[in-house]
Amino acid sequence: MIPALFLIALLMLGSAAAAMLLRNLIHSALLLIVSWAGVAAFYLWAGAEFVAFAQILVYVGAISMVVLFAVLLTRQNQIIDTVIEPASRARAATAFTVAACVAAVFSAAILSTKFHPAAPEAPTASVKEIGLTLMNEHGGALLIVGLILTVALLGATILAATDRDEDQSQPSDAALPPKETP
Amino acid sequence: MLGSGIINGLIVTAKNFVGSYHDPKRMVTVEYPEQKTVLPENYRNFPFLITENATDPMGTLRCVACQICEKECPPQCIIIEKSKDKKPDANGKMQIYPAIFGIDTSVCMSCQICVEVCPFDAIKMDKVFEIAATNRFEGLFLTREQLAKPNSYYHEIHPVEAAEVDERLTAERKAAEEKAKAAAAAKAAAAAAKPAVPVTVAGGSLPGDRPGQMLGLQSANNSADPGLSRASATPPGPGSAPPATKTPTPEA
Amino acid sequence: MSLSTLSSQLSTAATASSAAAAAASPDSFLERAPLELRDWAVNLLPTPVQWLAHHLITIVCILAVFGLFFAFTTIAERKLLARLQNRLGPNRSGLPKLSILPWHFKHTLFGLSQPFADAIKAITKEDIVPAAADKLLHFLAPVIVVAFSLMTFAVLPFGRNIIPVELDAALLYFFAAGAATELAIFMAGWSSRNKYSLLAAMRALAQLISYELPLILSVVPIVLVTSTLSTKAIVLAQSGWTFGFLPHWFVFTPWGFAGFIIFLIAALAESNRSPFDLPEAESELVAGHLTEYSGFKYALFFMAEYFGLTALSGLGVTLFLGGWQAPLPFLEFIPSYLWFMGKLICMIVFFIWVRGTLLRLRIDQLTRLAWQFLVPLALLNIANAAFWVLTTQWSLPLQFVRWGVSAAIVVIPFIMMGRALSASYAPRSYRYAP
Amino acid sequence: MSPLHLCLLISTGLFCIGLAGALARSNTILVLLGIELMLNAANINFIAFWRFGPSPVAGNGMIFVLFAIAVAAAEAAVGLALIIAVYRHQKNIRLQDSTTLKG
Repeated sequence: MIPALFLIALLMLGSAAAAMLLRNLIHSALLLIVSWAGVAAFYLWAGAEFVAFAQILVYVGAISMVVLFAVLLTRQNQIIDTVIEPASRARAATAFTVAACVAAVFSAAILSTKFHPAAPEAPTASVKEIGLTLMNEHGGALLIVGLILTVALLGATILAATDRDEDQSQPSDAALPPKETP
Repeated sequence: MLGSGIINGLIVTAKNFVGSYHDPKRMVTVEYPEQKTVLPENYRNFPFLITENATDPMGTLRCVACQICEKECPPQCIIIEKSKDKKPDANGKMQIYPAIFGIDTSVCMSCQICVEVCPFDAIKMDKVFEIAATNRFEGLFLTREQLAKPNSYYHEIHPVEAAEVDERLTAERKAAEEKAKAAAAAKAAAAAAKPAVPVTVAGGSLPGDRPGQMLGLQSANNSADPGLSRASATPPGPGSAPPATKTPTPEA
Repeated sequence: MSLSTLSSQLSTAATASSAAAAAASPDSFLERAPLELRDWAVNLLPTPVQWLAHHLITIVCILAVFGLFFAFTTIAERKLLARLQNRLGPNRSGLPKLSILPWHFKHTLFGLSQPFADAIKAITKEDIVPAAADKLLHFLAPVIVVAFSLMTFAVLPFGRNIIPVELDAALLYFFAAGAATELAIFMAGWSSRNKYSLLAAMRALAQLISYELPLILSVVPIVLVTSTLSTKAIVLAQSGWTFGFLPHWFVFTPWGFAGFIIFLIAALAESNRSPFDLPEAESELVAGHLTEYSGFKYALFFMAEYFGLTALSGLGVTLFLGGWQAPLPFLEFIPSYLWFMGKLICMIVFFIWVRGTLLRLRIDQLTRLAWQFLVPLALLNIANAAFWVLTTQWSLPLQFVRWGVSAAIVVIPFIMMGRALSASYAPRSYRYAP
Repeated sequence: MSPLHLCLLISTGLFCIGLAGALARSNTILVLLGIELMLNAANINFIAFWRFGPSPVAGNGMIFVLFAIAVAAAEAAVGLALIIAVYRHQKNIRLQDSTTLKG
């Protein structure tokens, strides 16, 4: 049980750290996907099957694709990407210090806290129970989430869509009047 | 309604599936090495030489080594060397024959021009396509021994065309015979009046070079044989197109 | 059995009546044979490793059965396609010449050993990796795609008692495992360091993402009606017969039929098969995102494609065609796993049949079909299923109204949207071409 | 040390990696991904408390995580669309260069 947790943690944290350190964006994104899969493995370890599969479906299946597409669509000059400026070094050092301080504070807080002992038996939640809870108690929240997702989808489409009037360099067929076919 | 076309298509392929098991006529392919499809009459790929007599192929080649085909061949895949001596052809007339006749089938582009220019109907297109060889320099270069095939084989692969050719040849032969007879009669009449005009015949000169009028005289002079050579009676020149009935070209 | 009891059975998963029906049929020896065999083999081993052997046997069985199934799917596809086009198909490769035997035994076995010849060819081919490629990702892509497409088999109930992993959220697991395929396609395209591979990978991804939506939406009605995500419970919810001969499969309801059709189309597109095989259209592109792959890695992608097809067909059988249930009561003596395999083979043959019939779509037609036709229809179908659940208790005369309304909910939009779709498929006008 | 402590420490680690990445990198996409990591760390906490808490209410932690995942998906979609819009405007996605809000 506990060794498995250590393995999952190693996978999760190692790939996340590597992703944040690498300079190749695609490698970073792929490693982050591994990290998200590690989080899903943690959920599985903790017995939250439904959430684990949802995590894989959403993160590995959907968000990863959006990220990879975004990386490819915003291709930068390689030189800018690889130059390590002094300013960015200083910022990295600052960031590392801040993160270390936060980690220290959190760890101290966690380690000094005495939690109540866990419930004698592990909680189980079947899919049916989750569904009933979602639909009854949290029905309003579910509706709001649906609304948020719809608005986000529409907003993302509008934001990322090419403005045809401005972008004259790439004329598309749809923008032109249809040609009569003989 | 959307999807009806898909269902119709599925029915068509289902019919194909069922039909392919009990209706051999539907099959568009055959099991090649064991079975072969019947090639169409006009199928052609590489030339071959026609001999009159299957028992003596080299002796009865219709080819008289006139070298028209060699000159006309666009990719120049034909090589001919004339013989020094003369041999009697199928009709017993003394003719030059090809000492070497080779076709490089790796160069040949199957254009059939050699067939169309040949005044002697000596070269025709073959139907053999299984000519794979292990050596591209020897295996695909066909000598006259490999090229020579009897007239009966020609009848087998192109029956309509071969019948036309034979009919024409016999008609020409008959016409030439009659002409020779007439010439002989005229000669006999002329001999009584004055001595014959000597005509020199160059072996290598092309038959078409000479005016047709003189041919009868020349043949009569050269040969004592009443059955005249076909060459003497053939009207067309080297560059002129053959009669439309001779070989059905793809355009016709 | 009246129609109302039929519908009450439909609406509740693994209710007492279905469970009773399942228990009533005798567990014959053949039915238990695979499990008995496994237990016998496991018991031969010492106790500490028994749990390991238990799982290993399951894994090896899936690998062996579906590996062979893949091999024979390829030869069946080639032979069937040939027959659909009035050809003979491969029938030459047979037994090798066995000089050990005293007589010269030679039989071509109808070409059935063709897949093994293909496998040997694929293994012995040179494995080319482009010099500029990202070597690790180039290697990982085929591995990931095969591994995850095999993982999807874990939740399919192959028989009454045969299900590799019994999960509560099995359907979610199935689609989660399938999601990694897209990642592998992206890795294959990007790591090849070939702009055509990358473009083709983008095209393939656009197609997969477009069709994942109708695929999942077509499954939602099943979840709505059975109120479970477990494949085992979904199969049990389809047990029983009306009048003793009409099986309670979901495909025989209006919403189930519509869902099945949407599922079939989306499954075709998800597994990159004709008429949706744009990502690697053999006759147009070199091999799409697989351009820089050769030899065994290419074969792995090929294999994964067929595993994905088989898994999706298995899911379709489980969800719509009654899983391992026999179609008629007196046929129940045949073991359930044979029924499952039979239905699976029927699905595969249907896919091959479609491939031999239909033409490839254009990319704009492809995405339009998904977003403007299948997704709205699938959403309507969910509403249809909700109506079906709400009207479970209607009495017998009203049952006809229920069926009529349910059919109308899918048929009328189908006809109207089909007209609009057909009109939008008018010949495309090109700007630069005459 | 109980398993709950371990889980919380792991989530702290993930949170701080995400924080360091979001602060240190100049690429907007990586900053967004760092924030996603921090969200995931929070989700780990929910699951850990649900699993090892003193009195777990059926599925409450899971439902919290489900909502968080849904919102994270929406956030990622909008964030990446914004990044593409910014890229179209200034031809790169360095954070330092996006100094104006005027489009």
